[in-house]
Amino acid sequence: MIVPIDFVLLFFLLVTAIAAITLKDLFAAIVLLGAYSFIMANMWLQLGASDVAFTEAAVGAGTSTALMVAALSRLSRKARWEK
Amino acid sequence: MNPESTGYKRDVIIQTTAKLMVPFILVFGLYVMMGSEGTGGGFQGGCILAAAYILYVTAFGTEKGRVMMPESWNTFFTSLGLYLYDGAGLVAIILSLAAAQFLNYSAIWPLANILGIAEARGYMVAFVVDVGIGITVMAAFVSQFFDLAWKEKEEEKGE
Amino acid sequence: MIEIESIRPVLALLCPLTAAFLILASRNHPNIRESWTMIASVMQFLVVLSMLLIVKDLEGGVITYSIFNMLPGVDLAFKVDAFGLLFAITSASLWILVSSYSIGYMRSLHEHAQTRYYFCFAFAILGAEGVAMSANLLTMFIFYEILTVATYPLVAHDQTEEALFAGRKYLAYLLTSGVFFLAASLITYSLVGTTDFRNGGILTIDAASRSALMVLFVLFLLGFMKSAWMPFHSWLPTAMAAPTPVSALLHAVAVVKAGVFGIVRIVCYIYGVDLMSQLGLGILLASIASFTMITASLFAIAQDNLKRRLAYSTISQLSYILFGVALLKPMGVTGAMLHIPFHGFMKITLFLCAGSIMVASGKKNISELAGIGRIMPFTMFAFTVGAIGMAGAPPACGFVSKWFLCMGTLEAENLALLAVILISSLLDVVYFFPIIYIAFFGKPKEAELTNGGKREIKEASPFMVIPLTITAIFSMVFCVPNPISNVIITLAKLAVSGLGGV
Amino acid sequence: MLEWFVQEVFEKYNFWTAIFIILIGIYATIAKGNLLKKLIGLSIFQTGIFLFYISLGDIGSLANWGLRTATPPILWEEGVELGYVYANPLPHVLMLTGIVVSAATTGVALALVVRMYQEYGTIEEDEIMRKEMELDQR
Amino acid sequence: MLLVEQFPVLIVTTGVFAGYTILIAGLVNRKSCAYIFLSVVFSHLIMSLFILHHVLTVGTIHYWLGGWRPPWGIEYVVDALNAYILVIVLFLSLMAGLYAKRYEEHKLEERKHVTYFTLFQLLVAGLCGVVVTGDVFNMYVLSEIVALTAYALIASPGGRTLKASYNYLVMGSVGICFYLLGIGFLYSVTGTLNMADMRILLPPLYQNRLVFVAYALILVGFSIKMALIPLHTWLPDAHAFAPSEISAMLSGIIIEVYTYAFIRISFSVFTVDFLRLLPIFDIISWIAAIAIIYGSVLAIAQINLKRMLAYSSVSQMGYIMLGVGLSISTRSALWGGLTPALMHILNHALMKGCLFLVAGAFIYKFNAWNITDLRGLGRKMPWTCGAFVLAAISMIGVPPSVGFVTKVYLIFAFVEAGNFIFMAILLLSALLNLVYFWRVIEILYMRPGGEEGHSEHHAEHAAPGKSEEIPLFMLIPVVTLASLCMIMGIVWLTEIPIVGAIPILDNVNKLFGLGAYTP
Repeated sequence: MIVPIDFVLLFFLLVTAIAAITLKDLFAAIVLLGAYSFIMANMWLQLGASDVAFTEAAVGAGTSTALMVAALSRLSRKARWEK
Repeated sequence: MNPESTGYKRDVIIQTTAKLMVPFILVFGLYVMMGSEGTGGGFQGGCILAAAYILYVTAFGTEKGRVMMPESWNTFFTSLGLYLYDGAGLVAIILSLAAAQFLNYSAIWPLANILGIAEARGYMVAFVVDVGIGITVMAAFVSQFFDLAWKEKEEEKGE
Repeated sequence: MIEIESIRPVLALLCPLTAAFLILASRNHPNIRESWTMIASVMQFLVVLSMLLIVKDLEGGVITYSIFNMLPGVDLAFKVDAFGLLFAITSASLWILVSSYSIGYMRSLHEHAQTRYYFCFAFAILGAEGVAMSANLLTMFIFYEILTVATYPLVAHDQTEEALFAGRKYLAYLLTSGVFFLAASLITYSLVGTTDFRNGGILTIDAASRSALMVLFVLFLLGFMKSAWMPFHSWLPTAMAAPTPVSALLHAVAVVKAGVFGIVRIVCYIYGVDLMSQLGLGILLASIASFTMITASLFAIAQDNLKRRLAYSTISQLSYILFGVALLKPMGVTGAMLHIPFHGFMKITLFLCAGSIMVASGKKNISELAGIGRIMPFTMFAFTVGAIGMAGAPPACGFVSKWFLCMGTLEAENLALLAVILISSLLDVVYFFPIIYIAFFGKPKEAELTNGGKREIKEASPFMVIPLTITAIFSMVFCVPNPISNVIITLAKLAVSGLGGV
Repeated sequence: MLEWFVQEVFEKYNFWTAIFIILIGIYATIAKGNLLKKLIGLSIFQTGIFLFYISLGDIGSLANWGLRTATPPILWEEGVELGYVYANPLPHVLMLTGIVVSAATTGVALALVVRMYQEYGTIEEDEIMRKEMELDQR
Repeated sequence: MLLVEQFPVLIVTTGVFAGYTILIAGLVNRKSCAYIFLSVVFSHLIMSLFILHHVLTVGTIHYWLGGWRPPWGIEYVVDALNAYILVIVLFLSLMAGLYAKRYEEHKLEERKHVTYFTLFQLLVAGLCGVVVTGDVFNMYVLSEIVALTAYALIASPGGRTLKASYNYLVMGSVGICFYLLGIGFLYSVTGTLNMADMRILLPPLYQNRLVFVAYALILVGFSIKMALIPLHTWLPDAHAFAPSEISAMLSGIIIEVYTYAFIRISFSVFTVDFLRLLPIFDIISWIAAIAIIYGSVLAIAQINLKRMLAYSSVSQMGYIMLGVGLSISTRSALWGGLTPALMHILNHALMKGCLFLVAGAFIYKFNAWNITDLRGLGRKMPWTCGAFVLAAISMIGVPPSVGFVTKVYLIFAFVEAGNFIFMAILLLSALLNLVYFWRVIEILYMRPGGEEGHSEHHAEHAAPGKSEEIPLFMLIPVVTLASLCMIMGIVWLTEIPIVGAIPILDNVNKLFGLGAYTP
């Protein structure tokens, strides 16, 4: 309900999103994606969508991240530097 | 990250924390799943339950996890959950002899009367549906987790 | 006009259809397999003959039979009129002879895949008969395409590179033209709401703009690439890679005649003679035909391979039919219609002769034929009859149709066209008589007589000689007035008399 | 100009952010060579759409910026006080489903990525492509 | 409420139910999975026939889930179009399932059978759901069920399909997200998700830019899903390396269900009036025309049989979309409107289904992926290759096959729309079809097989036991589809009233205001 908080959240949203796709370390990228999801959940709470926020926190930030980390344990962790 | 591949090591901090947290997470998950007045969030609840189990497995290893809930149950749970909520809809059709629509719970009320819980009839259906969804989601996520992280590696080892 | 509803057309078509599947079923017993072919061909001939006797007495009446409705106003229907019968009786009667010839040919050469050969042959006949008896453009199209597809395995029968190439070329030309044909028929349908063949035509000058009608006509012409008008003829000489009976029946009678038949149907029964002359399309068709007649004859002179020379001769002769129709006069159209059976008999004689020469001596080129007339008298005698007929001289029946054609040009008061016919006939003489001369009077080399020193050349098997003698005899019979030729000429006259504006 | 800026950009900052996020997501999905990165991009893309939907449900931010008037659509025992406007719950419900779908997609994609790693030993797209070409030539 | 009105929802819900039952049954007995799947799909097929009959005789079925009236609840609407597509979906699924039984026993590890048939059943249920739903968001959810199961099924053999499946996953997800965004826009202006309700609310808003953007987004989203040029890039690999019956489903059903969805959104949510505002459909026609040529040309360049068929699918989708694109510029009667497109949806399902199954049979028996490996198989597998020939000449358009019927009605549409350039394109494409299908037929029949040389006398007189035909369970669907290519062609041509072929199309055209056929 407070605009400045909105702005801060949206700013962090953009920052985490960009960071998640640019980082070379896939583990860091996945964790940042989790953070992104969590900020998104907060944003939705701001918008009055408490149930969606709750779901996103549980699914997007929680379980999805856990699955991604589980998958990463089988993969090479680093993304190759792109030419 | 992967206990099996690194030769699973006990980590006191993680295990202690997990021991503390898992019961609370489970209770919270159940609460979310069933709700306070009959309605709840089946999907979210299932997710939280799955997360609790995943935490447990991560901390204590697959062997102990198997003791808690064997993997083969996943299949069974997935189907059971679906039977509950798909069945709740189909029961409406069957009980009303195809006069009411799928998921039309007013058709289930006679059943609630027979069972003697007429006052809770609305909640009952929602409860069944939510629990069904929760069980399915939990089982699905857990089996997905096993698929991704451990399963085939163990098979390779076994062969 | 009397219309008799009778299931006979369907029966006639069922004969080859049933035979095809029976052939497939008895593929392990060659004798039974080939007897099915013979039985079906005789049965079909009898059915067609019975229709002929009915139609002849009807004074312009027709036999119709409708199976089901395809589009509003268009049935899958058969209509047997005098003109259709001319084509039907030609292919039905020749099927008997060619079947017998095929048996001799295929067995003496020990060909592979004989079941496929007979199976496809039956289907090709089905297609040709269907084209002859169909009542509207769409029905005709269906059988036309069946004919195309069924002929492919026959053309590519040898499975050599050359044969496969011929097959591909054949399909590429004819299936493409099929799309043109389909498009043209559907446009016709959308213009006038029907595609039935009617005496006097169904299109009128008001149906569409003049240029649209002319473009439509060109579409139709492109659709009938089977008639091998130049410059879309090159599939035909290539397709001579097929076994000789195939070249004989399909490329002298069934396939190419289906194309020509289609064009005659378009000119006389879709456009109508009046509309044709109003639009000036007769001139267009006549010039295409004249060009093809002369050029193909010139090409023929240059060929040394006997079958290729015959192929170019076919191209040239087919255009006689187009030419006759393009005159848009009764005599011309009669000549054109008569040329369909007559040319069929004569050309098949020539092809069968070429085939039996090949089987007996293994020779394919004209320059190798020196002296063969003395070794294979029956064959070469038949060949001579056919060649005379091609040139339009009595006592072969080519004379009759050419006579009508010449009368047609006079009727149309166009001496230039008369000159075209005469020049073309002269060219026919130029490319046929050297063959006869070499065969009878040429001095053979020793090696050629003995087929590479392996075995003596002698007359081919009776399975082959008898059919070609019969066709040769018929080619002469049609020339003199007698009941059989009377029937044919009556049919043509009946067909022409119904055309209205002619 | 300023008015336009306030009306079109400032008042609708949620939507603009959603669009940026969607674009970032699409960019990553298309341009990144690493399969896991593609997946992360896809996640971001989907979440951006969810943000768009949720913003649709929020009536207040469109009406007068500065103070949001819509509250979460939760039923109180005593009923609703006057002056409160609910956020539209329908988009919320839709997005619940959307999140489920997105999670399922992630799961399937992860399984594929893991198996592809076993197959090719890499999750870089161009290397996989090179190995496929070698397979083709053989 | 009649029992038949319950059928649409029953097909979807019992489909899902059966899917999980297969999972349980697999614990007990792995062999039973295929039989459960087949019996369920078969009973659904019967149900769908009842639905079709009901829709044609009584009228559209409106089914409110949970008894909630639209626009609050989800509504399932079954009219002639849905019912028709539903029958096609279930029929081809049954055929593919029959085929899958033996094919997968041969190809797939045994422990995967249970999951395979579970996913297959869920795929079928999802497809039926997409077809019967009358709610745009529900359509999104069910499409995702279809898509997720399809990704998993494509990936089931492992190896190269993984990459194909991943590509499909990424593109498919992006596509469906575009669709989601599109309906978000529509929701923001109308405030409803029910198709019928939107249709009522939209007309005053036709000039709104949001509506245009929404339509564009939906168009792009579905174009990816139905592999319209230039968004088809996921298709060739996915078709080429998936298990053959899944290729058949993908090519014959899945991409066509999205075509259906596009038609549904275009005509049921938007209307003909909206579509006439902008030259959208003209553009679609041209894209489709390019797709026809492009797909055919690339098909010629392929040496892998299934990949060739995949590119041919791109080209055939062009035919369907050309029919759709011309539907609003044709004015009249029988051949107007959606007739050619709808006909070709069925025709393509039959032809391409058959062709892919035959391609699978070659792989099953001889592990022959490339066209050049097929030398002389015409004699070894007479029935299979005969089916291939029938389906291939249908693709070329020889009468009286289904391909011929499509050609006839498309030409009518061109004449009606007065566009003759498309006619030239159709001509060219027929020629190109001829080139790439005839190449295969020639190799099958006309080229002697490698080891047997020219001794075909032997093959001809061989004992029947020597033929290396595929098992009966695989042969039945192949031959059924091939013979249906011919039978349906005749049925289309004859308008046999019991089958109700033409009344369906008539009904659909009437429904969308595209001109109706009066005899």
